[in-house]
Amino acid sequence: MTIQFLGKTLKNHMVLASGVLGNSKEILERVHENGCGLVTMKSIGPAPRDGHKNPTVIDLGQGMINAVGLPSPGYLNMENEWQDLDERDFPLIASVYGGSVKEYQVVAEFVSAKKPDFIEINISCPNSEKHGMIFGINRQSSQDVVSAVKEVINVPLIVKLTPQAPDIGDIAKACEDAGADAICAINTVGPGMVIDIESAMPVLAFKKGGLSGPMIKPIAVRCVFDIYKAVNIPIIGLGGITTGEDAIEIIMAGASLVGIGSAVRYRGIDVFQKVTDEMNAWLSNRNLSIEDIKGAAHKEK
Amino acid sequence: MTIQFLGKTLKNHMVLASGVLGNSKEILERVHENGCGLVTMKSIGPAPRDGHKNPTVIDLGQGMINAVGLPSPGYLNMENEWQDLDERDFPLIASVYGGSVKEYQVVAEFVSAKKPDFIEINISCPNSEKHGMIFGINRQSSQDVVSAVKEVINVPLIVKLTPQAPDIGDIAKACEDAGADAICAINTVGPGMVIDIESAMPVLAFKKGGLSGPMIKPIAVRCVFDIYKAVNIPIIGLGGITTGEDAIEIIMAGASLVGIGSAVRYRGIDVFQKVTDEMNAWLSNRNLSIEDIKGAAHKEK
Amino acid sequence: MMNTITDQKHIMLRVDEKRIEGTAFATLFFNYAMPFKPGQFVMVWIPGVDEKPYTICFHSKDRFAITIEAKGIFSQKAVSLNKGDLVGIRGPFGNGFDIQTDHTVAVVAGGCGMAPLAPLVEILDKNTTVIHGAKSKEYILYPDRFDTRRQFCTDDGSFGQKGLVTDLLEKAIASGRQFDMVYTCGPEIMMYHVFNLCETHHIPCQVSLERYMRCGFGVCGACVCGKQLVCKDGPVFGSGELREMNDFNTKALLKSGKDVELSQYFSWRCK
Amino acid sequence: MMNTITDQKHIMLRVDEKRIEGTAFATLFFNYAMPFKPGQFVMVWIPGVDEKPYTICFHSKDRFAITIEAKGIFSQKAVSLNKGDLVGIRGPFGNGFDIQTDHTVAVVAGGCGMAPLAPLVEILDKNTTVIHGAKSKEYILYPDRFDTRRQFCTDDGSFGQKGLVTDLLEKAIASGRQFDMVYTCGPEIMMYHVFNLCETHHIPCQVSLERYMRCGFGVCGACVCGKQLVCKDGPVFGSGELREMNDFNTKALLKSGKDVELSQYFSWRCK
Ligand SMILES: Cc1cc2nc3c(=O)[nH]c(=O)nc-3n(C[C@H](O)[C@H](O)[C@H](O)COP(=O)(O)OP(=O)(O)OC[C@H]3O[C@@H](n4cnc5c(N)ncnc54)[C@H](O)[C@@H]3O)c2cc1C
Ligand SMILES: Cc1cc2nc3c(=O)[nH]c(=O)nc-3n(C[C@H](O)[C@H](O)[C@H](O)COP(=O)(O)OP(=O)(O)OC[C@H]3O[C@@H](n4cnc5c(N)ncnc54)[C@H](O)[C@@H]3O)c2cc1C
Ligand SMILES: Cc1cc2nc3c(=O)[nH]c(=O)nc-3n(C[C@H](O)[C@H](O)[C@H](O)COP(=O)(O)O)c2cc1C
Ligand SMILES: Cc1cc2nc3c(=O)[nH]c(=O)nc-3n(C[C@H](O)[C@H](O)[C@H](O)COP(=O)(O)O)c2cc1C
Ligand code: FES
Ligand code: FES
Repeated sequence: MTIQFLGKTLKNHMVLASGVLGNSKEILERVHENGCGLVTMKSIGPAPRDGHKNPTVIDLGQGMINAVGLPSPGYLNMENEWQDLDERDFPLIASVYGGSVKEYQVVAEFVSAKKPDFIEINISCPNSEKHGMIFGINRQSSQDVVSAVKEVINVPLIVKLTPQAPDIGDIAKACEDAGADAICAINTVGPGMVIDIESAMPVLAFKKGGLSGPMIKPIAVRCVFDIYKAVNIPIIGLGGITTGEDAIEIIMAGASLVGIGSAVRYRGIDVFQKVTDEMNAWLSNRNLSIEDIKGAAHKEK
Repeated sequence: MTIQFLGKTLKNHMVLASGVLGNSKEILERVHENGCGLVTMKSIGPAPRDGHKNPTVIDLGQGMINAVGLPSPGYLNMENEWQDLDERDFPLIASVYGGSVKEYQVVAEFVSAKKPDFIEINISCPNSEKHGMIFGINRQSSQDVVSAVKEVINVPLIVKLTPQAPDIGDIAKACEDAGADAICAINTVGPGMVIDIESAMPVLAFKKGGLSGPMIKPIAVRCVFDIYKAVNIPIIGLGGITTGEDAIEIIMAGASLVGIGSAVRYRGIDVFQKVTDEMNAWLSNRNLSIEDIKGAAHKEK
Repeated sequence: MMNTITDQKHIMLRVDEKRIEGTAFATLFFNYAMPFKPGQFVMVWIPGVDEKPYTICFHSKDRFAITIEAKGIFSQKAVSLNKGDLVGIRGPFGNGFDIQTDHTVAVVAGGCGMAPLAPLVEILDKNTTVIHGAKSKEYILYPDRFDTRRQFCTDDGSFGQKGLVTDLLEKAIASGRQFDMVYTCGPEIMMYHVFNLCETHHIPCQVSLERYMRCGFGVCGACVCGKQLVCKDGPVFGSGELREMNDFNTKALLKSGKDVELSQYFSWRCK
Repeated sequence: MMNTITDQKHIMLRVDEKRIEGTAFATLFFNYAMPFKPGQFVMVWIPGVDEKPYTICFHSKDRFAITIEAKGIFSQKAVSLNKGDLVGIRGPFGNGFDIQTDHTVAVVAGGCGMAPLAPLVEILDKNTTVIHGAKSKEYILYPDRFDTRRQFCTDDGSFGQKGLVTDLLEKAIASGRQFDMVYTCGPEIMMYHVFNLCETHHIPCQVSLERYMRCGFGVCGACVCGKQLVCKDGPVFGSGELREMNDFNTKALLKSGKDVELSQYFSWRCK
């Protein structure tokens, strides 16, 4: 049983979230082998960037907080990785970020030539001084980035949104109108801050960081619900998804595919297979298919 | 040992959050007796309003989600309560909301005549179709409400902000400039949504609701940190505060007083006394006072 | 500390059995191992309709039930549920009765007030005095449920003696029975009179109150009654608390939070 | 399921004791009951500076220690910490060594690589073959720590034999000792040669790798080495994994994620 997504064949509904284990072909392949239908590379930027100093990722128990800070070799310095990925036998999303509309466009155009199956633009990262989120909280700037990128790429475009947008449905609609082929929601929540009271220091070196994992699931579900109401393009729903039941919940909110990031921490790298199996068991117990439940929470009873 | 806050004497740093146990003089008095220095009434609106149908409040374990929906008798229908409160021997914040700048003003003016110690305007509630949050995410509308209210009241004005604001420091500054005497942050986070997958229905009757409790603490701490950097007026910090260590953390972020809402669920109505005791024990073990640690996380080491 | 945080989301259960109890009530059974003390209640969510508190009126290791009196929109919907229908349950909430089995106690039930009291009667001594009243015969809940002997009365005399439960309780006391405790549930005015009678005769009393509820766990404040939270400190209150409770039989908050006379509260209808 | 979620925030500890180990190393002791298997590591946060992984090099019921070699900014800061200084610790992370005490094993340490191996040697039989090399005498870590006899060697001959650990290991094998396992930690190129020697002689081998780390718990991907995550799948890897690990002794990711030759990786300095 395979599924179709924007013209590509996937083995299941699971997507690896960007920034999690997306650093090399070999590890992406391992994620795919562990039950993930579609994997996303770590976001690629316009220039070499080390990201922030450590601590960058802290587990809070009900989720985690991170300010990795968009490290990237820069799109021009990834030849080995592209060569490795050229021989892949799994579907791939390349995630892209920039500090200006032009940068998004330049990086995306270059990356498109490397033939990933999809390009995702990250207009939603809270962990950088000037990249990402700043675009995704505003209708106009979101639209500008999407149109500029859409113009120069040859693969379907996914736009990754931030829950910090005052009206995420409205932003999604703007992206759809500008040519986006799918929406990915959500990026991390907040940002938040954790202060160590003994040293009176924020624990993250960047001080603030995005929240992910189980505690953000209600926000992810609400965002997907709002986006589903606003657009007709498919949605990759993610944010705190950890179990098969979580996956069912976000599909009922309107997701077509289900992304997983932090849950790799909580259930291991085979979380993708576990969630798929749990979803399928839940569905078959009730004689239902994914199509039956997609967006089901929108029906008025 | 008492403390001073905007010219009033409080027995300690604890504040009861609005909307939690704020329904009558007797219960507010009980909260005060249980170690809370300053109590807040349930937000008062311009007209009678039932709030939303149940379910309105659900405990998610790491916090709760609610869409009570700003029920209020309406400011004109609370004579018994005002009479009871007239004989109080504890300091009181009256919380006020409206659907327009004019409504905020009318309600606040009326309420001011009832002589609460402070008036708080709730420009940050996510659980109503047209009240609250819509003002608090925008600089101009925040400022408009604050100036309008400030003009007509005779008690210090506290403005309660939403973490959903794209730049909460900026909103706080706008409020300070417009005459606010203090900031209260944060209101609930999100909104979020929880879908029951068996019925495919959002669990809350209003579908969406604000998140509170332990899981929002990192967002509250970040917001207070941002506001402290932006303004000189004092901050009531709240959002997920449950223990003495949580209270220390938000004070280090910059809070002058510490609010508690959801933790009443997790530790009982005497949570105020417990948190005060834990805070005092932590401080005296280290030979520190509250003033020593206030805003301490802002010092560069 | 954090391990005291318990997840109180709904568990979704299907009605396993429905029993029509006369014309006024229906009892819904669910197969679920619910923790329980007599007097505790659950929040019952009918998806798409509303959520309201109901007493657990029957309990075994792996089963429990609630009895609903058809009144307004929600309860009418609830009594019309059928086997297999899906309902969300949160709870149990509240403190139950303080149970004193080794004493001479009396149980006084009015109408649907028998719901929380029935599991209590089943625990108590078979010689316990049980006084059970209602408007009329159809409102006598569980007429055959347990074998503890009951004294029945109705307002219209259609079942048992014609009169009020307080008449029967007064007679029992006058006849010389020395009660160590009186448990009561029913209309608030009835409970108020039972309480006053107990006060006169220096008998400790426990009553189970009702107020409009939202959270069920002591946060929202909707259910305040005096300085007490009915959901968390109650719903059962003892004589000590009742003596200080000015709102008992006088005042309640509507959904809006407006405080009204009890008569107005009980004539109010959910929309 | 959710109870597998563990809070991995820092515990804040004060340095209880600092031991200068020659000119190159310092060992910091902390009083804390740390769960531990030899080979596991902790993330060490110096507030205001940075956070880096360090092997637990000493462990008892209520105490543990890390040894730091002064290299770049962070480690220089770490060796200059003093008793009473506050440090944040997360962990322990990773899998430890697969310990086979009932076999004839060899332990091969190079420089600071003795840190994870010392607690292992303390568990193993006193007759275990321990080969311990370094650049020069000052880099011989814990020269007096345990009584298992060691064969020492240095690049410059300033301590023990002049030469490489692989020379000594080869000699031990040639002398007829039948090893069932070789444990090794040290510079990657040294471990690579030890591994190859083991392969030639069909001896299973366990090596402890290093890569730049962020999360420490298998999420961020910073520490990938082939298809393995050094923090979570390692840092100890066995022969089976090493055979498939193309990146072993060839490739590593810089902080930016750029993959570089190992020589470039090890000459890189944190800013
Ligand atoms: C702790 C607790 C336990 C309860 N247990 C039961 C139970 O076991 N069985 C049962 O049938 N009901 C019980 N109730 C009452 C129940 O929650 C509903 O209020 C009742 O079913 C009416 O709901 P409705 O929405 O249909 O009526 P509404 O439309 O709200 O009102 C209909 C009528 O119900 C009456 N009413 C409304 N609210 C209350 C109230 N709080 N108390 C008494 N009468 C009220 C009014 O007289 C009104 O005329 C309990 C309430 C509480 C607080
Ligand atoms: C699992 C694990 C356990 C470790 N245990 C210890 C330990 O017990 N004691 C100890 O002193 N160090 C240990 N390290 C290395 C330690 O984390 C630091 O990399 C080292 O202290 C240098 O840090 P720095 O910031 O001072 O140096 P940097 O400024 O980053 O670089 C200084 C020099 O350190 C070297 N270096 C940098 N990164 C590495 C690396 N990953 N591996 C090897 N060399 C590197 C380079 O040669 C560089 O020239 C361990 C690393 C890992 C991954
Ligand atoms: C350590 C870490 C790094 C991340 N890096 C990126 C990134 O580079 N680009 C991006 O779009 N999202 C990034 N994210 C966000 C995730 O892709 C995802 O949107 C978010 O974590 C919510 O999903 P989760 O709760 O399943 O983790 C990162 C998340 C984490 C935890
Ligand atoms: C049930 C409930 C009702 C609330 N009602 C109000 C309200 O009427 N007005 C308001 O300003 N905040 C309201 N809040 C928000 C709280 O005052 C507080 O800002 C928020 O819950 C975060 O604090 P906490 O995590 O300590 O609960 C409500 C919160 C809860 C849980
Ligand atoms: S129902 Fe919320 S406090 Fe009682
Ligand atoms: S350090 Fe994050 S995956 Fe290893």
